[in-house]
Amino acid sequence: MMAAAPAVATRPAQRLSRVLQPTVVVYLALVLLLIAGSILVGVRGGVLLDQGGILNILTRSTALGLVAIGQTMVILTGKLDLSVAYLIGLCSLIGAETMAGDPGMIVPAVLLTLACAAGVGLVNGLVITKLKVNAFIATLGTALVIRGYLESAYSGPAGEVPRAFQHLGYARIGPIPVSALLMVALAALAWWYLMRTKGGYHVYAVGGDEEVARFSGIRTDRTIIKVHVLCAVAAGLAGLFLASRLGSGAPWVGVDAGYDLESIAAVVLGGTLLAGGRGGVAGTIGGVLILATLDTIFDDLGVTPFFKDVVRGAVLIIAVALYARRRGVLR
Amino acid sequence: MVVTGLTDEAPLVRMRGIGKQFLGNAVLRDVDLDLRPGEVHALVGENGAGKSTLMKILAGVHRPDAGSVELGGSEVAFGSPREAQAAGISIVHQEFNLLGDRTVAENVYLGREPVRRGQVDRRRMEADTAELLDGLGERGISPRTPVRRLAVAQRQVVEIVKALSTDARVLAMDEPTAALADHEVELLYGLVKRLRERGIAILYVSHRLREVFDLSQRITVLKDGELVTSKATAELTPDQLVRHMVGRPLDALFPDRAAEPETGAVRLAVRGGGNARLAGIDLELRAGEIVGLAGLQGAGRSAVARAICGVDPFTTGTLELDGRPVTIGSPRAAIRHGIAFVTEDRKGDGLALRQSVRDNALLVRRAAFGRARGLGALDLAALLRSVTLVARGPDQEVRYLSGGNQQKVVLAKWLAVEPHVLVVDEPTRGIDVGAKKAVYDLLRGLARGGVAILMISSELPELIGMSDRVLVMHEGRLAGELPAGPSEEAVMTLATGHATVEAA
Amino acid sequence: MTETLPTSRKSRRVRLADGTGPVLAVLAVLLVALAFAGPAYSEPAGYLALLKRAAPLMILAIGQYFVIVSGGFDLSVGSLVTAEVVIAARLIDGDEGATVWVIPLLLVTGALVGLVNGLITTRLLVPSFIVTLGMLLVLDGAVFLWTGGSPRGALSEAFRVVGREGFEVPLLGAVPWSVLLLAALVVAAVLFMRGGTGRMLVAIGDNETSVRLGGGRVERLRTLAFVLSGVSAAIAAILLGGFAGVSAQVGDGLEFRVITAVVLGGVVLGGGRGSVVAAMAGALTLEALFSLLNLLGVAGGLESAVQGVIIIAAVAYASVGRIPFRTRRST
Amino acid sequence: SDLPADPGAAPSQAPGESTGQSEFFDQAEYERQLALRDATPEGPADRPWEQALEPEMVDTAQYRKDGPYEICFSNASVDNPWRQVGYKTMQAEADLHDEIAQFRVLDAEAKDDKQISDIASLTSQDCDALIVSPNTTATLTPAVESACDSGIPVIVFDRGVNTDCPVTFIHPIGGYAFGATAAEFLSEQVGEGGKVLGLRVLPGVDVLEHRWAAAEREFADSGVQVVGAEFTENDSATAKSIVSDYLQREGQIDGIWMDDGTAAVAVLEAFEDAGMEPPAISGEDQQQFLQKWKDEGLTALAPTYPTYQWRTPVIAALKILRGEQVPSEWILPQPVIDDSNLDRYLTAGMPPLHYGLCGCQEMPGFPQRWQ
Ligand SMILES: Nc1ncnc2c1ncn2[C@@H]1O[C@H](COP(=O)(O)OP(=O)(O)OP(=O)(O)O)[C@@H](O)[C@H]1O
Ligand SMILES: Nc1ncnc2c1ncn2[C@@H]1O[C@H](COP(=O)(O)OP(=O)(O)OP(=O)(O)O)[C@@H](O)[C@H]1O
Ligand SMILES: [Mg+2]
Ligand SMILES: [Mg+2]
Repeated sequence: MMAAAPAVATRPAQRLSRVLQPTVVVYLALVLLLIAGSILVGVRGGVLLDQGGILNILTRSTALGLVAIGQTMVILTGKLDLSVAYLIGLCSLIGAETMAGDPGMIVPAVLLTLACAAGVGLVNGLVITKLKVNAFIATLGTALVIRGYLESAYSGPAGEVPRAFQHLGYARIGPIPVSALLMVALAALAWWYLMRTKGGYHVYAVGGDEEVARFSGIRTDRTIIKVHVLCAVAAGLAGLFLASRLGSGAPWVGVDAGYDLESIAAVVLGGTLLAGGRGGVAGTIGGVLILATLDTIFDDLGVTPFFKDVVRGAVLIIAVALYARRRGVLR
Repeated sequence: MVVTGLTDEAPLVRMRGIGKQFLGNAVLRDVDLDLRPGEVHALVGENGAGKSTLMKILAGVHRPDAGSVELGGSEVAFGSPREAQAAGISIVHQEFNLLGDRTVAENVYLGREPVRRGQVDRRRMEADTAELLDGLGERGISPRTPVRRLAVAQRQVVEIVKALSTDARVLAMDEPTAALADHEVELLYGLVKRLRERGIAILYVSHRLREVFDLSQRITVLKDGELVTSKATAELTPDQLVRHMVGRPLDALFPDRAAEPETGAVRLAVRGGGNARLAGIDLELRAGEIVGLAGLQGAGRSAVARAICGVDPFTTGTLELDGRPVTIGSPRAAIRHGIAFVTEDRKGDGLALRQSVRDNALLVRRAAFGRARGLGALDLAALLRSVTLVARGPDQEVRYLSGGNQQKVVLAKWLAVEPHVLVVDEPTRGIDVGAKKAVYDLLRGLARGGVAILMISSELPELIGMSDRVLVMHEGRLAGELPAGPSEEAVMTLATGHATVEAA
Repeated sequence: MTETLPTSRKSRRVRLADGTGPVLAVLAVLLVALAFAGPAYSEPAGYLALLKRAAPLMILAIGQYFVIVSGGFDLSVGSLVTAEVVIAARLIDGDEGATVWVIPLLLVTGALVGLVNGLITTRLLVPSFIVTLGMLLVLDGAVFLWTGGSPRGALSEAFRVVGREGFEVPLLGAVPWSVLLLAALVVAAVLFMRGGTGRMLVAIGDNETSVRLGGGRVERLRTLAFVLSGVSAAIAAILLGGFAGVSAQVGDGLEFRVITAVVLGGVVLGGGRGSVVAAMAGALTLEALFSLLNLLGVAGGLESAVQGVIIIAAVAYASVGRIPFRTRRST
Repeated sequence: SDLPADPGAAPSQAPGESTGQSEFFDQAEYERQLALRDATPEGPADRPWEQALEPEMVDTAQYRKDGPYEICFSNASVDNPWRQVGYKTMQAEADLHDEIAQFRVLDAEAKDDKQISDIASLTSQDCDALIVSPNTTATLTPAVESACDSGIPVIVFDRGVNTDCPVTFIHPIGGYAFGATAAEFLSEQVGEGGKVLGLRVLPGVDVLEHRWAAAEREFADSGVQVVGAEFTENDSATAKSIVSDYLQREGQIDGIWMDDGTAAVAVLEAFEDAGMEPPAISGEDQQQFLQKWKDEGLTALAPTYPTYQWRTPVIAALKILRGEQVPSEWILPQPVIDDSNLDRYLTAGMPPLHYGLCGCQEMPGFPQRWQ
């Protein structure tokens, strides 16, 4: 019955656009970068993709990847979350302090951390939907509040993570860290949620046009709250991962790494539209890998951090300009 | 969910004493309305009369400040469109409510995606959409196409399919034909009849009186938010209806044509114009005449307008203004050459909705001419009066105006630059008879003052009534030219490509 | 709803006040609170000092307002301020004579950075959030790449006059030059926004297409907004460098602070609504708040928490409370 | 797993550290540092970066190796002028030694997590010695431990780690000494009941926390009134505003205690702009502060946290690779700049944020390389 032959005319165009999906472009760019990087590093007598290099790229991608998965969902609804950086620090502390070195407390600590993170996400979502505060301001406000708490309650790393939990951060299979696998698994889950479930459809709908979504009977507020909670939980996971790497909680671990803006950059680099409604997790992971690969290449080349910043900024702008070009052409 | 047995005595929807205020202004006062199963109930009135508002109250978008809504005998109070939908009330909004980046099927089932084993059942969704589209006779739309790629008319079809897909008992349509060409309107007629036979109650808002008489069994007239009358269609004549709506009898709808249009100097001439959407466009517009541009939806009428006005310029051929060849590569260039362009999508292209009437009316002047405006002083009040705008004042934000009044603001901003050539694309879309007449008079007045006008309209009677000549398009080319007052058949023959007549 | 008619005096006033009300109320409360909290605020000198301190942020707010109201973001102003100060110090290097050409050069640099932001945003169709985020990274990296990691050189006395010194006025006492400059810029900004170009910027933020079809040079106007923002950053840098001398941290966090200020003034992110006076009032409010918290001896941590809560509350009030507020006005 | 071996019974606390929500005060360490100020350093007097206070030498024969060497360095960041000057000095030091074939550096950009991978990555390459300047004490401990386990000599400097597995830990006397010296000077200058304002950079950095902890104690002991302690985030404008506010609130401030001299000049200007005499002030060995001090004859003192300590790790690495003994805890002297030796540390023409105690004055390329 699904007959409807008329689709024929549009098929080639669809196929073309599927081939040129930003996701595909991102991974193509990643491959090119790896090749170019290997050559550059090779010229200087190193090897980019040896065991250590792969390990490096993947380890570096993990924390940012976790946050960026959450950020993707938020951005898909046309919002953004600037509170993740402070939240990561907060969550690493909650986790590490609850565990306090006791392996028996791992599960309660993880649950508690994620619950707290979800709470923060809930506040973000409620402020945005019920108080009608622009997401930029709402999450910036939350970030300031968390920062205030961290500043007054902590003056350095605190808590202690038991060894058993540290395996999360260090265990690996060959050159592949287990945590990176977990991150990819989470990305897959997020991908399934966004592409296959009703909730995911509504995320795209809200991002496409909130008004239209509401008129169509979607509970837009709920969707927005949900993505903020999911994003905060993803940040919570990143916090826990970092705690397992660091052995304790660290208040500024998220801020120092600039995970707020960097996660947004990764998402956009991955081809997700900042305005929402288009894009996805697969691209984001590509974006994260590109950033991590760039870092690794620069480290191998011994480039100064200032130069890295310049390149990162340029890559971000150029990539997004290319997407915009492509979109213009296809239209 | 069958209602065939119900008689006239049992309305499915009973709205009583509905009142609604926006920002302290009463837009509805004590309005009653009954909807019976299997009945098309037309709701008419001038722009801003409150039709859309009443419909939105029924559909749960707004809550009434006063009065009650009963559905099937029990009182309901919908807090959201979702609740209304669940109760079987579905709405086709006046403005589009589609997501450009999602497919047709995803749009149709938006918010109600069928789920199978925790996942959205995409296949079923697409199959059902295809079936619904088939039922409408729309074979040109694939359920998997992103809506962004559809033309306006196709989007309207998707809107209707979306409303139908809910198995609604009550269907409210707010100007569903505003963007449709006549042959598509025919399809819609058939569709509405079939829905009626299924026992669905239909509330139908339209400014096209012909449709109202063709389709409805009952007509309710609103004026300034109050109920004027509610009568069986059979008891009303078009003249009476217009009198109810406007409050006075309306004499001849279309103003007299120009006495001798051929005598005007050629203002604008296109020779061999073409671009991605068009080929071999040859046309001349003379000072003082109104040239109609007819064609089916998608024939390229808007494309011609956009090309002349520099939005999607011609890539081949020449364009002459007052006998001098010019290149027009941007809207700015067009405007500075005295060409004005009233676009068909007023919300998307025409208005800065959150700005005041004043800022919108002055927009083109400021945008195209800046400081060194080679224009005379402007009497804003007179300008707004000339388009018979109804607003609280020049500081009112345009988004709070009714659709028709918004259209008048669009006209006003173009008139403010005193154009020599005026291209109007669907200038009366969504505006009431009274306002339409005002627009007609306005256009004719401009023509008399020496402006050359190219008018596009999907309402054939209007196009025929207004034009001094009619050009007809078919698939991106001019299929022929007809003199003043052609028959609808003549136009349609050319438009459907059944004949080509050499241009005179 | 029936009169068609014209420009009454009353309605003109309404337009000027649109969105300005709430922030002015908050500002008034803060100023009164300041008078109670600190003896210095019982005389004009105290308020002049406040204005002097607020001047850079208020000037940045003017620039940021142009960008925001036309539908963009400028995240690069913070790093631009830092870059300008560092550039000034290196170029002047203590040489009084150099001041004369360095100041115009700084203004040109600011304009150039804005021009690049604007051109990439409008010609390459990259969202301004991303462009300016990239620019932030590039500037951060490039300027220190140039100076070798930390500021070099020194500012001249002449350079520092505007940011630091004042002139005597009979009743008021010493009026800082920066306050005079601020006043001039305020007048200029208000006049600009009343003119055609200003109204066009707002209209672009509301509906870009309508302006383009109306013959407006959208790209140029939006670029102009970025240029003005860049220039405002240059002026702010001159004031800040003058106020406190060379530092590698002058601009840190200014981008978020100024966006907060503008939004606090009721300007809607995404464009199309808000007044420039309100944006500046937002900046002044923020500075008054900091001063008050400081006077009350609120500790560092609490300070940012309070700031977070207040911006959320203010924006929530403005958006949830907007409708009743408007109603009162319009009846 | 790359998880470092369980430290097990190994001493989990390096001196001066405390875990938990730190009250950053450790009485024993405090006393030790105060005493160290008066100890006589061993080593060449004109090369304080090679001197050591109360060294306990360890044998390094096990690391002995023939050159040329590849020395690796995991840097926390170069995001402030102090680290910039230090890093330049370190590179200059590395250039001095021909036996260093390669000096490989990874910069963690202030990210703990990145530094952990950096250390792991350097460990897995063929470095002959690894120098680490940790971003955060507690969090980098495991990474440093695992580097030690790999068998290469590890040298830690500046901030410490909570393990004594590195061959040597290089640092100046420490924060307590710094803070206390400044506070003693100010107490003396302002007298009992005098008003002192503390200007700190940011919370949570242990070295900085120690400075303030010692100062607070000293002020309390000598009856000085601390009117406030504020964080400036190293921003001169913030610092200047804060001081102006305090001047308004307090009317008068007799002394300024700073744990970082970056904003010292701006702070003094706040007094000038308010038409007041400059207060007694403690800053740091930063060029612009020293310059102003000299030009205006301030009542000032600059306890230092010398950047010359960046030279020492390279020297230590070479000693270790040559099998020479090094102190297990290499405590460098921490000179104090006062009116008497001000001229020695002030070199005209250096950038405003240059640090006088870079120990670089005699190195090749001075001063251009540091300008
Ligand atoms: N959300 C709103 N806020 C304020 N005023 C509104 C709003 N919606 C509608 N109005 C006002 O209510 C009145 C009725 O508008 P409505 O859209 O119902 O008119 P309409 O009869 O559908 O007109 P049209 O034929 O032009 O579509 C108009 O004056 C309009 O300005
Ligand atoms: N093949 C196409 N390429 C580019 N744009 C298209 C194409 N088809 C439709 N459009 C766009 O879709 C919109 C509506 O299309 P539509 O078919 O109504 O335009 P038209 O044929 O020019 O006008 P009309 O229907 O008034 O004759 C137009 O804005 C047009 O730009
Ligand atoms: Mg309507
Ligand atoms: Mg059209």
